[in-house]
Amino acid sequence: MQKIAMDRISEFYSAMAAERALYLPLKKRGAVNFGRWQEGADVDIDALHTVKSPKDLFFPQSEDIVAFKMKGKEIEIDAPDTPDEPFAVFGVRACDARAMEVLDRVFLSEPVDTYYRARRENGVVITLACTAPEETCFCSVFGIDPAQPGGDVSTWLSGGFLYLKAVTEKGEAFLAGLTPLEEANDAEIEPAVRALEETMERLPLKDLDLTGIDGNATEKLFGSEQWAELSRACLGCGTCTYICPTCQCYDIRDFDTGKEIRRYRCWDSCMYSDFTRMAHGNPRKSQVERFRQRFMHKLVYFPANNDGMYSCVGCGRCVAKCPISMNIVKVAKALGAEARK
Amino acid sequence: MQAVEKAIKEKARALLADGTVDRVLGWEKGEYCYDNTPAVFTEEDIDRLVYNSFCGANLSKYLIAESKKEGRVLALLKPCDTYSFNQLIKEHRIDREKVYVLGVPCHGIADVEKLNVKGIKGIESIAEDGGRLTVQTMYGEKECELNDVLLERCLSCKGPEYMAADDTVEDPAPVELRKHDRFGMVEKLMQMTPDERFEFWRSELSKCIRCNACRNVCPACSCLKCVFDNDASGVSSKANVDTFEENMFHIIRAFHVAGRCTDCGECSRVCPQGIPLHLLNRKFIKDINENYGEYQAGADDSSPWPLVSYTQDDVEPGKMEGGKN
Amino acid sequence: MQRIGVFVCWCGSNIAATVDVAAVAEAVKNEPGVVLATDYQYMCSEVGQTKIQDAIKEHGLTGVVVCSCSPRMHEATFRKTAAAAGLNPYMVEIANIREQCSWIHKDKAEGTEKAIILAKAAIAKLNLNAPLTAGESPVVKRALVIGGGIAGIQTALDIADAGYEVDIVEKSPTIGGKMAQLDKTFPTLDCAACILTPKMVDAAQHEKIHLYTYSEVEKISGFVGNFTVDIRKKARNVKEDLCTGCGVCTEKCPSRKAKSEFNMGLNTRGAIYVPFAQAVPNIPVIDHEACIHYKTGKCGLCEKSCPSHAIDFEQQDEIITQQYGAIIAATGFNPISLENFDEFGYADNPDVVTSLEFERLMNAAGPTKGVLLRPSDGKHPKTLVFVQCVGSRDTTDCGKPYCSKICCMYTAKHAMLVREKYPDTEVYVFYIDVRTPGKNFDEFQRRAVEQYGVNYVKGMVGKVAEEDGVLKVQASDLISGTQMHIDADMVILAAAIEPDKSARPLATMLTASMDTNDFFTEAHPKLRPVESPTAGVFLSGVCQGPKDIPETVAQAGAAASKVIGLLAKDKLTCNPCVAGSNELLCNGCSACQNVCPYGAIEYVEKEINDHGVRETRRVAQVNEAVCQGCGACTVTCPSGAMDLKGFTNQQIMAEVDAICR
Amino acid sequence: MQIEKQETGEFKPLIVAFCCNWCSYAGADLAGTSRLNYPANVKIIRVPCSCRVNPLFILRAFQRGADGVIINGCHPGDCHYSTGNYYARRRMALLFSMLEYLGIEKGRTRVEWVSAAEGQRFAQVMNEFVETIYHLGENKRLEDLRCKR
Amino acid sequence: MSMRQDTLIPKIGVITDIRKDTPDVKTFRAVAPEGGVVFQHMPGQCAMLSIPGVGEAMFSITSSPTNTEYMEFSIKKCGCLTDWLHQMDVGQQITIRGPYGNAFPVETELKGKDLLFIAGGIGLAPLRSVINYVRHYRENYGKIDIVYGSRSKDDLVDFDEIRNEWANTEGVNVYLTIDREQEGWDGHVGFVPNYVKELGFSTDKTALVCGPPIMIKFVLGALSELGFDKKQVYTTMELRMKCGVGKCGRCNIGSKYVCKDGPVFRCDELEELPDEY
Repeated sequence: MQKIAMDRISEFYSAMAAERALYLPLKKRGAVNFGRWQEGADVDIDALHTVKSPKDLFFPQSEDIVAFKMKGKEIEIDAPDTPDEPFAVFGVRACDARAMEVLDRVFLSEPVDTYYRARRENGVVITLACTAPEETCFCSVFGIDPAQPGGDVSTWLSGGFLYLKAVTEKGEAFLAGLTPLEEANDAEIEPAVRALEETMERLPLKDLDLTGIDGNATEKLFGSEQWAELSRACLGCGTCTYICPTCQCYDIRDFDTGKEIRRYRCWDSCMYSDFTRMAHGNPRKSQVERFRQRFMHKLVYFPANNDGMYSCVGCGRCVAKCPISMNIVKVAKALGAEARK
Repeated sequence: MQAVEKAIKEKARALLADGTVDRVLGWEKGEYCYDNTPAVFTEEDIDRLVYNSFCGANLSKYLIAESKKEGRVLALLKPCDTYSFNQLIKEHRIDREKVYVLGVPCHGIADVEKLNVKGIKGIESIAEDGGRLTVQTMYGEKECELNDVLLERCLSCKGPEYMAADDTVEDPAPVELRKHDRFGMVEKLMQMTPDERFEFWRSELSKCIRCNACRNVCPACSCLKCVFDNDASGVSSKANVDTFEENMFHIIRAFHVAGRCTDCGECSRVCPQGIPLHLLNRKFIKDINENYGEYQAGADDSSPWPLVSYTQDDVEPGKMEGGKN
Repeated sequence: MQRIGVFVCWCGSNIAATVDVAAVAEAVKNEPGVVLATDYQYMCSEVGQTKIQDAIKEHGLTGVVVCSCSPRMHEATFRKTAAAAGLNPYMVEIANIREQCSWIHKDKAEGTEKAIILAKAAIAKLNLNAPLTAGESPVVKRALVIGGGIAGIQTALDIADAGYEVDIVEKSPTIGGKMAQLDKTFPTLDCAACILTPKMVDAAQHEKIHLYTYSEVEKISGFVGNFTVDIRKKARNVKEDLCTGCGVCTEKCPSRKAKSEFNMGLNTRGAIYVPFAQAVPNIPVIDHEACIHYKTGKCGLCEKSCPSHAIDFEQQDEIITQQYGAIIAATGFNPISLENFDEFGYADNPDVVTSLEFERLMNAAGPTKGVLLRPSDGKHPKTLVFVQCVGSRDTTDCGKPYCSKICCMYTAKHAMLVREKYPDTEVYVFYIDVRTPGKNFDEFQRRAVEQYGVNYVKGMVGKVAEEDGVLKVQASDLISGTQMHIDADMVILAAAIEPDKSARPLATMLTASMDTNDFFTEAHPKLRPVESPTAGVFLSGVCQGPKDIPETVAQAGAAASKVIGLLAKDKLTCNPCVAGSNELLCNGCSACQNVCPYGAIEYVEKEINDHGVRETRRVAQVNEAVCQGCGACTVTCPSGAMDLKGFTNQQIMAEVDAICR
Repeated sequence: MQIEKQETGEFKPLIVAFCCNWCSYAGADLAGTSRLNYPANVKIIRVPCSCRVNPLFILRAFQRGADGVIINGCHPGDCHYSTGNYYARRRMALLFSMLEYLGIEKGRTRVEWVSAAEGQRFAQVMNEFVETIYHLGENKRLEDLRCKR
Repeated sequence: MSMRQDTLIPKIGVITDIRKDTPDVKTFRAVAPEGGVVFQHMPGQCAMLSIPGVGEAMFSITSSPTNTEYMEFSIKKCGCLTDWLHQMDVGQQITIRGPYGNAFPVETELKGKDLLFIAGGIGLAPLRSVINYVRHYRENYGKIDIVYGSRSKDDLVDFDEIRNEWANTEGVNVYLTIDREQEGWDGHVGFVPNYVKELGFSTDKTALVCGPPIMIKFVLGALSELGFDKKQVYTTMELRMKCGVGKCGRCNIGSKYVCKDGPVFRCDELEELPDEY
């Protein structure tokens, strides 16, 4: 384990940025999002959650996948280069780190998504243990320990120092190149870890019971009459989807620049009314069906296909941000009883 | 507000009982003390209805769908919500016959984000006493004034009058109308140089993630299908693929609601990135007021709005009083 | 995808001198949809047109772009060319490379480059064109004239003379309107009745004209060529088919308290009455308000005395529904109410009269048999004060901002007539400006001053107050800057005129637009002055704006000729470039209806199947026969449901894209 | 033949001009008939009336790289459709004010009323507008960078 | 420059032949620019065809994998992209990516079985690939019955091939039907499900069904009436698909992705899915 004093933290940032592009939580006009570090950037590592999760760095909200030049009857295909810039992302919380495992399941399964894979390979994930979880947090429900945040390098804040420990070889190699670090003892983070454990005990959602809601619950839950009431106020916006660290639905669209047709993919939301709309009909006609799809996918379908792994990590972003305050916690509570019947 | 909540429930029960309405559109208590969700109640579950300083959601837009259903719905509208309601009536979007509007008094809606900014995080419970909030958090007890954590829109409260209501709930302890310069920030921006303004809006709008929350919550943005969702419109897009689209979406959205926007502030309330979208709407409102005469959308349910009217001596484009250049 | 042929015209050297036409053709041949690109010396020549037609057939073209002169010049030509070869004429687009390119640029490279871009824009647009078919709607060969004054009568006569059926709806019991109330007419001083009554008789007797007097328009639906109108024929309580107009009933009627409308309330009439002797039709009507029978159930003298048993107390209003191809508004005017002009004491002094009342006082058929006697005491007035611009050019709330146009002339007429008949009188005219633009008008007014010795004073009367039977007139003479005090016997006020109150509800029924003063708006103030922007609606007389008799008659004739032009057609071809609403996208908000200048948009409740979701929605529908294709609705529609054929959002956006490439 | 800004290094503004069919398009024709010069940078799009111009078209032009957009219509009161330009005037006045509020240079957008008889004025207006845009330089604030690639 | 590879990056297909099958169906023949098929596939699999800037959509590959010279797609005109495709000329290039989805189990479950193909309208397109495959490897399969129906005789796709080739193949029986009487048609008249019942097939066959949803529904009913087990019936589905690789989240029914786990489903599998199609 190594450490650096917080009053020298910017030295640490410049050291990392010298190695590779560094992304970390930056504050811009009141909102904290991952952004590229540069000298003088307004870093906010105390923010528990960025608005957008670090998913954006591996599966960007929009990215060009191919371009076409139309020449009379002929088409010329111009594939972009593989994203190859090495980068590091610092300040990833344990929940978001787990979310990457969820995304890996999707994008690294055959056929592999080469765009995602390239970014995954090029990126070093430096996680940060939480210090002050909030009432919306429920990562422990999914077996996530915010005191052991994972990633390639895990870090902890304690007593005015940032402690770092490589988790993977990639992490080790990355740390090896950073000069300003001092050696530290594992025991030094103990007080911080214990304090966090105590706080975790106070979380109101720590006992959220998902028993019965799993990959086998399709039959029980799909036809539940509660969906109509739960979804009634849903605006059909994409807030929950876009701030979710695990949502991975995307759309593929063409953009005519006048010189060529650029085909890009961008995040999409199953909550949107036109998500599944076809020329002659829509299998999910109403918001009830779309709403159900999102939660069934996270809590039932995904576990069914991925050895029981939920595609929710309990980060609480949707709990805090839903415009009408309807979220996965309310859904799970309402359906839990029915599932356990 | 507890007295008001009690009075609402009493009225609702009576109206349900005598068959005037068959359901109630209000707010349901959430997981915490502040996350109330719009919901529809019947006689059986009316107890779950809640009314407090966290019932921010403007319920008028739900009435578009609700008034298409069988029966009559009792809608709880705060004074400012009645403006949106009226505007929707004007645009023939709500069947007035199918709605029974119960005006409910409001002392301002608290903004949880503002509590967080004050360092009040890990909220466990909030007690409301007059204008004072006592907050129990995971990290100790905190206190603050409701007035200090109000939603932006409540700072420029339109007042306690209802523009449309079939009945109202009496306010046992009315509060004084807050004095706030509604257009202060718009003016401040206009005082900036174009470069500064450009930078201001770039840094705000570049946060936009195109989640459409602002649009979907907006009572004026009630199109069945938005141009930005319609592939045939030529401008449809799901994501801000470039800086321009971040601007374009919001300019066009503001333009489409110009003259119809009641300044209900829902867009700013719901933006996950905290973009002050109301400042776009207020710019149009200010321009309209100054150039075409004072106009408050939703103050009535029939007058043509400024963009579907004209006078022969309207101001020429480019000649509206702008900022310094 | 289209199959487009691009034809670049040299226009001799007009284009070819500054634009490399061959290079243009070469540059566009790989554009999407283009299967052929060629150039020729004169595309509009017969040979050029044949080239286009051959290419359409040979290459199976679905669209043609002609790069040539302005579409305002030859778009119609090339559309016909294409149509003759079996292509829809609206699948032709013109790139204007002459007026907007070769003629304004000198540098050939620059001109060529621009021409290529303009051609590409036209191609981009054409790729999104859809064949359009001009709709047709039948024309009902009958016209409705609303208002039976001189304007309405003249319009009806002119239309009827051309062989078309015309109905006149007049709300009062007789046609004739304001002109019938006038004594003499300026500037010729011939008698109004002498020139009007023959026309009234002509109208009544014309086999193509049908009069609905004592009738009002109640409902109008439909559109140009095919309006359906409900006319309420109010009960006269006199059977028209039996009445011989002998007048016995009117003499026998014991009720004598009702004020005569025709004589401006200066005398009274019976409860059963004919407004004036020459009324057309000469059939009395019973005024229920004044009639003893209706009040008490007794009397019935008229019924008893009528030799032809024409009185029918039970008669009810009748609704007549009729189809019309065209509607002419000729609703006329009224003097404004002077109740609010306290300074002139009109309400308090019977000797302060309006000019129209004065007309009656001077008229041989009037209450005084043409002898000028003042209303209060029946004495001869010696000093008369005329005040002009009472309520005209007045921006206060009491008056009207516009000039009523006729007052200067009739005041001069009155002054002159008074001085001629009664040389012993002293006549003053107070004016702000004297406006006499018109044939022989200025001469006329000068005569009043020079020959008849009328005292014209530039200035305004400040106050009129009665004192011992004398009207004390306080006025300022602006030229000498002095205050004047005149002891007058009568004061005559030239009240502003305003559109008849029936005009506004009529405009609403017609969906015709009006200005803020309730005058009907013209389709174009200069070029289409007798048409309303609402197709099939025409304007005659003062309902469009203040005017005198000759002008009214001229406009009435003009309106008639426009109507005849319309009725002469069996079918109307509609402009196919009209708005259309995509019902799946329509929110039903009425924004488009608010901005449509033609009332072409209606809302209907309709069952919609939106991708499998069925529901009843309120949706906009465009009446293609009425829409003129301005596109105001398309921009006001937030969802883009409203689009304009031939200039769709996508087409214009494609042009923008092509230009900005 | 394409305008290549990079190639010459000289800034050639791209101007999109919307002209109503009845007045300004005819005015532009008259400018042509009278052989009145104005820069080739101006490309005209014919619309039936100035009220047909959707703010989307204007933003689209900027997005695609236009440096200035001008809308021409009949003089107020002379609209072929009687009221179209009154609506256009309100819409554009508000839109332009909003663009200015967002920090976009005021001069890039303009509305001019040009009658069918004003060929001279049409040319003059275009010359002035191109001049204004030339001084403002390339449109950087509203363009879509993807269109640059 | 080495071409970047990703399943989302398409290849070029050159249209070499266009055949108009019915008033609204055309069959397009495509080859790789260097000749031959653009990629290998198995019967029942699909491909994403696209005209850049116009649209991209999933179509079943109607040619058999045994044909290595070209690929064919039968496409019904029903939207923006298909309109465009119907307008194009020979020589036009399009983009193709795939193959996507599973295939009919021609090399496993179907091997050695008697096969009953039931198709309606454009639904013949995916089955045609299978039919030609099993005709090519005729010896590996038992008896083949083909029931094909359409609205009218003009709406029967690939009519010449059916009449001239399929009907003349040993052990293949073709039963054609149209919905309503029509001049010049002396064959069977009536809806496909009823015809299937009329023909009364024995239940030792394996059925492959494709057509409009309403037809599939009634055919399944007819087969079950005849005593067929759901395990003996295969069908293929169509839902809105974007990526084709089970990632974009659009075409799932419960935990299954039509583009990856389908489009071919055995009817007992289908029954287990939530009712959302």
